[in-house]
Amino acid sequence: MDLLLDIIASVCLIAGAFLVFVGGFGVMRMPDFYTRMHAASLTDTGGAALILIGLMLQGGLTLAPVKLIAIFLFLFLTSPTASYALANAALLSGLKPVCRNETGSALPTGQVVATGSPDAAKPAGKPAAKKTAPKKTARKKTDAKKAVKKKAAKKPAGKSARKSS
Amino acid sequence: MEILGLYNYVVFAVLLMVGLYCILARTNIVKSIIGLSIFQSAVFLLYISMDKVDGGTAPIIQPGAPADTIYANPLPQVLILTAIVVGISTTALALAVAVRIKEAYGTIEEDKIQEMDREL
Amino acid sequence: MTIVFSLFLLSMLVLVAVAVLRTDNLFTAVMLSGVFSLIMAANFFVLDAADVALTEAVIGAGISTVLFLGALALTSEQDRSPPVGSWVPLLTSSALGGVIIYAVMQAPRLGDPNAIVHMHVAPWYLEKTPELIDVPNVVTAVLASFRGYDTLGEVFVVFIACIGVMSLLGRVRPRRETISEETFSKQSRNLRHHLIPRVVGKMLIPFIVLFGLYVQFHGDFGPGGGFQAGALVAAGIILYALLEGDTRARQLVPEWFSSVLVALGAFTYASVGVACMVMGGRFLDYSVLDPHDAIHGQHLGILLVEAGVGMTVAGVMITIFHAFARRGIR
Amino acid sequence: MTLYDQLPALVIAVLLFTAPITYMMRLHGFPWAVATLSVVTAFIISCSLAATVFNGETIIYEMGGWSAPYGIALHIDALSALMAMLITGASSAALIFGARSLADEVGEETAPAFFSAWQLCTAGLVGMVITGDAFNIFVFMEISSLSTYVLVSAGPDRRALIATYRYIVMGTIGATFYLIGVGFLYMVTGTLNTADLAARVGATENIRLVLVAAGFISVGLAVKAAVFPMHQWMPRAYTYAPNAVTVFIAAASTKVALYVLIRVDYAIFQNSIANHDIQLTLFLVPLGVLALFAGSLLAIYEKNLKTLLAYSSVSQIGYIALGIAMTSVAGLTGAIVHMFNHGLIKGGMFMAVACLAIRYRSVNIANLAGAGRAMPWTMAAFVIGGLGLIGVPLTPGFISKWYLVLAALEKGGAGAFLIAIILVSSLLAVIYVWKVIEVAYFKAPRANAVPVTQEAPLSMLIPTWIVVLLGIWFSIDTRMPVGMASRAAEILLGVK
Repeated sequence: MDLLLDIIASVCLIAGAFLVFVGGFGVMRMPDFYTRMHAASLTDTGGAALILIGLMLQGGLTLAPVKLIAIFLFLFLTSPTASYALANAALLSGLKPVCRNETGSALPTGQVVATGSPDAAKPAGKPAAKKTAPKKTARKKTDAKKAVKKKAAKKPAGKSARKSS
Repeated sequence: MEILGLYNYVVFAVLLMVGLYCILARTNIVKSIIGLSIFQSAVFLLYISMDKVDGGTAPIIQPGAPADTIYANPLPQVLILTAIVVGISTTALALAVAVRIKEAYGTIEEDKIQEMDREL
Repeated sequence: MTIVFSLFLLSMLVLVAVAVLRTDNLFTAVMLSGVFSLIMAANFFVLDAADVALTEAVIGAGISTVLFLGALALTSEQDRSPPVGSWVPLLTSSALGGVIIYAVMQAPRLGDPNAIVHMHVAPWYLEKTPELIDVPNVVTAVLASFRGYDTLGEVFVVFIACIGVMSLLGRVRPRRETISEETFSKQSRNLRHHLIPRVVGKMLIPFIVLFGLYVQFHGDFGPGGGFQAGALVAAGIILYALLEGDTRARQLVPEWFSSVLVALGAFTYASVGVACMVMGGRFLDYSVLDPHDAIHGQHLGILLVEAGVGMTVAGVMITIFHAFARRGIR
Repeated sequence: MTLYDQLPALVIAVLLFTAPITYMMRLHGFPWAVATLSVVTAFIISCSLAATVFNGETIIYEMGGWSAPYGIALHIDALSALMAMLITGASSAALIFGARSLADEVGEETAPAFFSAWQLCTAGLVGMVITGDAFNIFVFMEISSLSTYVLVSAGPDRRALIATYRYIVMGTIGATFYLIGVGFLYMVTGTLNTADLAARVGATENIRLVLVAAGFISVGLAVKAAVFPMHQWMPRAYTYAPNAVTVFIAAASTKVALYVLIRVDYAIFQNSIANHDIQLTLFLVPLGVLALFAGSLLAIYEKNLKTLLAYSSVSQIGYIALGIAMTSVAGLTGAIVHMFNHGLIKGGMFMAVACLAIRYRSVNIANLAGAGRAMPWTMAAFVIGGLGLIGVPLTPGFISKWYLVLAALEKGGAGAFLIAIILVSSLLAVIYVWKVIEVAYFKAPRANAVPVTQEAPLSMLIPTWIVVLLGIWFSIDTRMPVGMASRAAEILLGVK
C-alpha cells in the first residue's frame, strides 16, 4: 500500500515538475504576451495542483495535507484572477494579440501597424514606428497598473500561507 | 566544498556591490532608492547566514521535542527582524521625499535638479 | 539537497539584482525588486529563519512593492539617468566587494555547529527560554523580552517613518476639496469596474485579516508576532483600498483611526515599560507585572508589547499607503 | 528600586513615552509645550546622572532585568553623561529659542509631527550615547537619523527636499556600514554587548574579520559624523533645515557619531588589535588635516552664512578627529572637550544666524550689510562665537585647542607639524569670520534693501546670550567639561 502511494505520489510530482518546466519553456519561446500567458497558466494550474497532490499523498494523515489543501484552494482562487487581471491590463493598454497576414508568417502588432502607416514607404519609417509603439503602451499601462498592483499585494499573503506550514 | 560553505557570504558581497553601484551610478532618485533597499537586504543575508546550524530547525521549542534537537541561532533573526522594519521605514520616508521632489521640481533626475538649483 | 536549493536561490538573487540594475523601466525594476524580496524570503526559510522569512515576504515583497508602485504613479516610470561617465561608482563598489570577500574567506562556513556565534550567547537563550519565559518560540522571547529595548526602539523607528511621511505628504492640496463626489470616485483609480478581481479579492480579504490575527496571537507558539501581523492586516486593508478605491477604504478605516492606532501602539509599548518601573522592577522587566508569578508576568508583558507592536505597524502601513494614494488623486 | 536607580532608563523613557502624546496633540502650541517639557526633564535627569558619574564611576542599568551579554545594558560613564547633557541641553535650548522662529517656519498642521520628531531625535541621540550594546546603537542611530530627516525636510525652501534626500542616502549607507561591521564582530565573538565584545575580540583568531569590521564601523560612523570627504550631505542639510533645527543638529548630532567612534575604537579595538593606534592615526590624521584646510577654504568662498558655518563645522570636526587620532590622554581630552565646546559655540552662532534670519529675509552674507548697527546684540553674540571658532583665549575654542597642542607636543617632530597646521587653520578661520564681520559692521546697507531697524525679539536673544555666556563661563571655569573629559579619556585609555 505504501509502495502504491509512493508510486502515485512520485508520478504526480514528476508530472507536475514536467508541466512547470514546459510552462517555463513556453514563456521563453512563445511569440507574444497572450500565448506566453497561456504557457504560464500551465504552471499555475496543472503544475501546482499535481505537485500539491503529490505532496499531500506523501504527507500521510497529519496536519500537513490540510495546510496543503488550504494552499491549493488559495491558488485555485488567486491564479486565475491574476491571469485575468494581467490579460485584461494588457488588452486595455492596447496590446493586440498576434495576427497572421496573408503569407502566413506571424508578425508582432507593432510591425503590422507600421506597414499600414503612410511612413512605411520610407526606409526610416519602420524603426521609428517600432520605437513609438511600445512607448504608447507604456503610457497607457498606468491605468492598468492597479490590476498588476493587486497581484503584488496578494503575493505576500499567499507566500505566508505557505510559510506557516 | 569549502567555497560552497562561503557562497552565502560571497553573494552578500555581490549584492552589496550591486546595491552600492545602483546608488552611485544612477541619477534617478527612485532607482537609487531601489538600490538602497537592495543594499540593505544584502546585510540581512549576512546575518541570517550566521544563524544556520547543520541539521538544525527553526528555534521554536515544541513541547515534547527530543532533547537533542538542534535549533538555529535565534539572535541574528531577532536583529534582522528589527533591521527589516528599519529598512522599510527608510524606504517609505525616502519615497515620500522623492514624491515631494517631483512635485517641487517636476523631475526626479538628480542631474537635472542640480542644473535647476544652479540657475537660481 | 538543501544546499542545491540554497545555491539556486542565491544565484537567482544575484541575477535578479543585476536585472534590477540593468533595466531602465522603473516599473520593471520595482516588480523585480518584489521578486528579489520573495526569493530572499524563501532563502531565509531555507536558512531556518521562519520569522524573518514571514516578515520579509509580507514587508519586502508586499508592502514595499506597493509603496514603490504608489510612488511611481506620482513620479515617473522611466529612468532617464545619463550613461555612466566615470569609473568612480564601479571602482568604489568593486573595492567594497573585494574587501568583504577578503574578510569572509576567514568566516566559518555556513552551518558550522562549532562557529563562535553558536557558542556564547545563543545557547543560553535556547536553554533558558523555557525556564524563564516559557514560550516555545525563542525568537519571540528574545525579541519581546530579552532584547525588548531594541524592539521598543524599532517601534519608534516605524512611528517616526509614519510621522515623516505624514508631514511630507499629509497636507492635502486645497484644489482637490472642490471636486464633486462623482468625479472624485471616477478619478480615484480603483478596480470597481473589474468584477472578477473585486469578487475574488473580497473573498480573500477576511482570510488575510484572519491570518494576520492568527499570526499576532500565535506568535508565542509558531513563527509570527506583532510585526508580521500588523503588516498582514495592513496588506488586507491595502488590498481593499486597491479594489474599492482609496475613498472607500478610508471610510472603512478612517484616517483618525489609523493615526490613533499608530500613537496608541507606541504608547502601549512605552507605558508597559513605565508600568514595570512603577511596580518596582526595571524598565521593561515584565516579571514584576504579576507579583505572584514571574513567568505569568512575562507572558502578560509579551502579549501587551506584541499587541502594541502590531497596532503600530498596522497603523503605520495603512497611514503611509493612504498618504501615497491620496496624493495620487488629482 | 528607588527613583534614583531608575534615572538611566527614565531619561529615555520620558522622551519616548511622551512622543506619541505630542503627535496626538492638535491644539495650538501644545505640541511645542509637551516637547519642551519632556526635553527639559531629560536635561535635568542627565545633569543628575552627570553629577553621579563625575568622579569616574560607571552606572550599569540592565534593561528588563536581564544581565549584560544576554539582555541590553545601559552603560553610563563620565563621557556618556557629558554627551547626554550636551544633547539634551542643546535640544532644550534650541526648542525654547525656536518657539518663535519655528512657529514661522513650521505650519500649524505639521507642528505635532514636527515636535514629536524632535523629541524622538533627542531620544535617539541620547539612546546612542548611554547604551552599552552595539546593535542597540544601530537602532537608536536609526531613530535619530530618521527623525533628523523629518526635521530637515520641514525647511521652507524646496532645496530642503534635495538636501534631505542626499542625507537619507548617505545616512543609510553609513548606518548600513556600521551594521555590517557589527555583524562581523558578532561573527567572531558571538556577543553584542560592548564590554563583552571588548573582552572577547582580543581572543579571536580571525583577525581579518575584526580588521574589516573595524574599517566598516569607522567609515560608517565617519559618514555619519561628516568627517571630511564624507561630508557632502552636511552643508546642504544645515543650510536648508529650519533655523532652530540647524541649531540643534549642528550642536549635537555629528558629535554623537564621533562619540560612538571613540567608544568603539577605544573600548573595543584599542586593546585587541595590534597596532590599532597606528591604524587609527593613519585613518584619521590625513582626513583631519584635509578637513581643517578644505573646510576652512570652502567656508572662505561661501556666500550663504549658514553654509559658511556648516563648512566651518567640517573643519572643526577635523580638530576632533585629530584629537581622537592622537591616542593620548591629552589628545582625547582635547577631542572630547572640543566636542562639548564646539557644540556650545556652533549652537550659539546658529542661534545668532536664526536671529538675523528673522529680520533679514535671506542670510546671504552680502545681504547683511549694516547688521552690526541694526542688530548690535545679535552680531555681538555672533562675533564672540566667531572668536571661539578661531580659538582666542577666554573663549571655549581656546581650551580645546590648548589641549590639542599639548597632545601634539607629546608627539615630538610630527607634533610640531600638527601644531603648525592647527595654527594655519586658525588663521583661515580668522579670514572667514572676518568676512562676515566686515560686511556686517563696515558696509553700508544696499540702497534698495528694506532697512532693518529692529533687534531680534527678546525670546530669541536671551537664549542666544545664555548660550554664549555659558561658553565663556566654561572657558574660565573649566572644571566641569575638562574634568569630565580627562576622566573619560583616562577610563578609555585604561590609565588610572
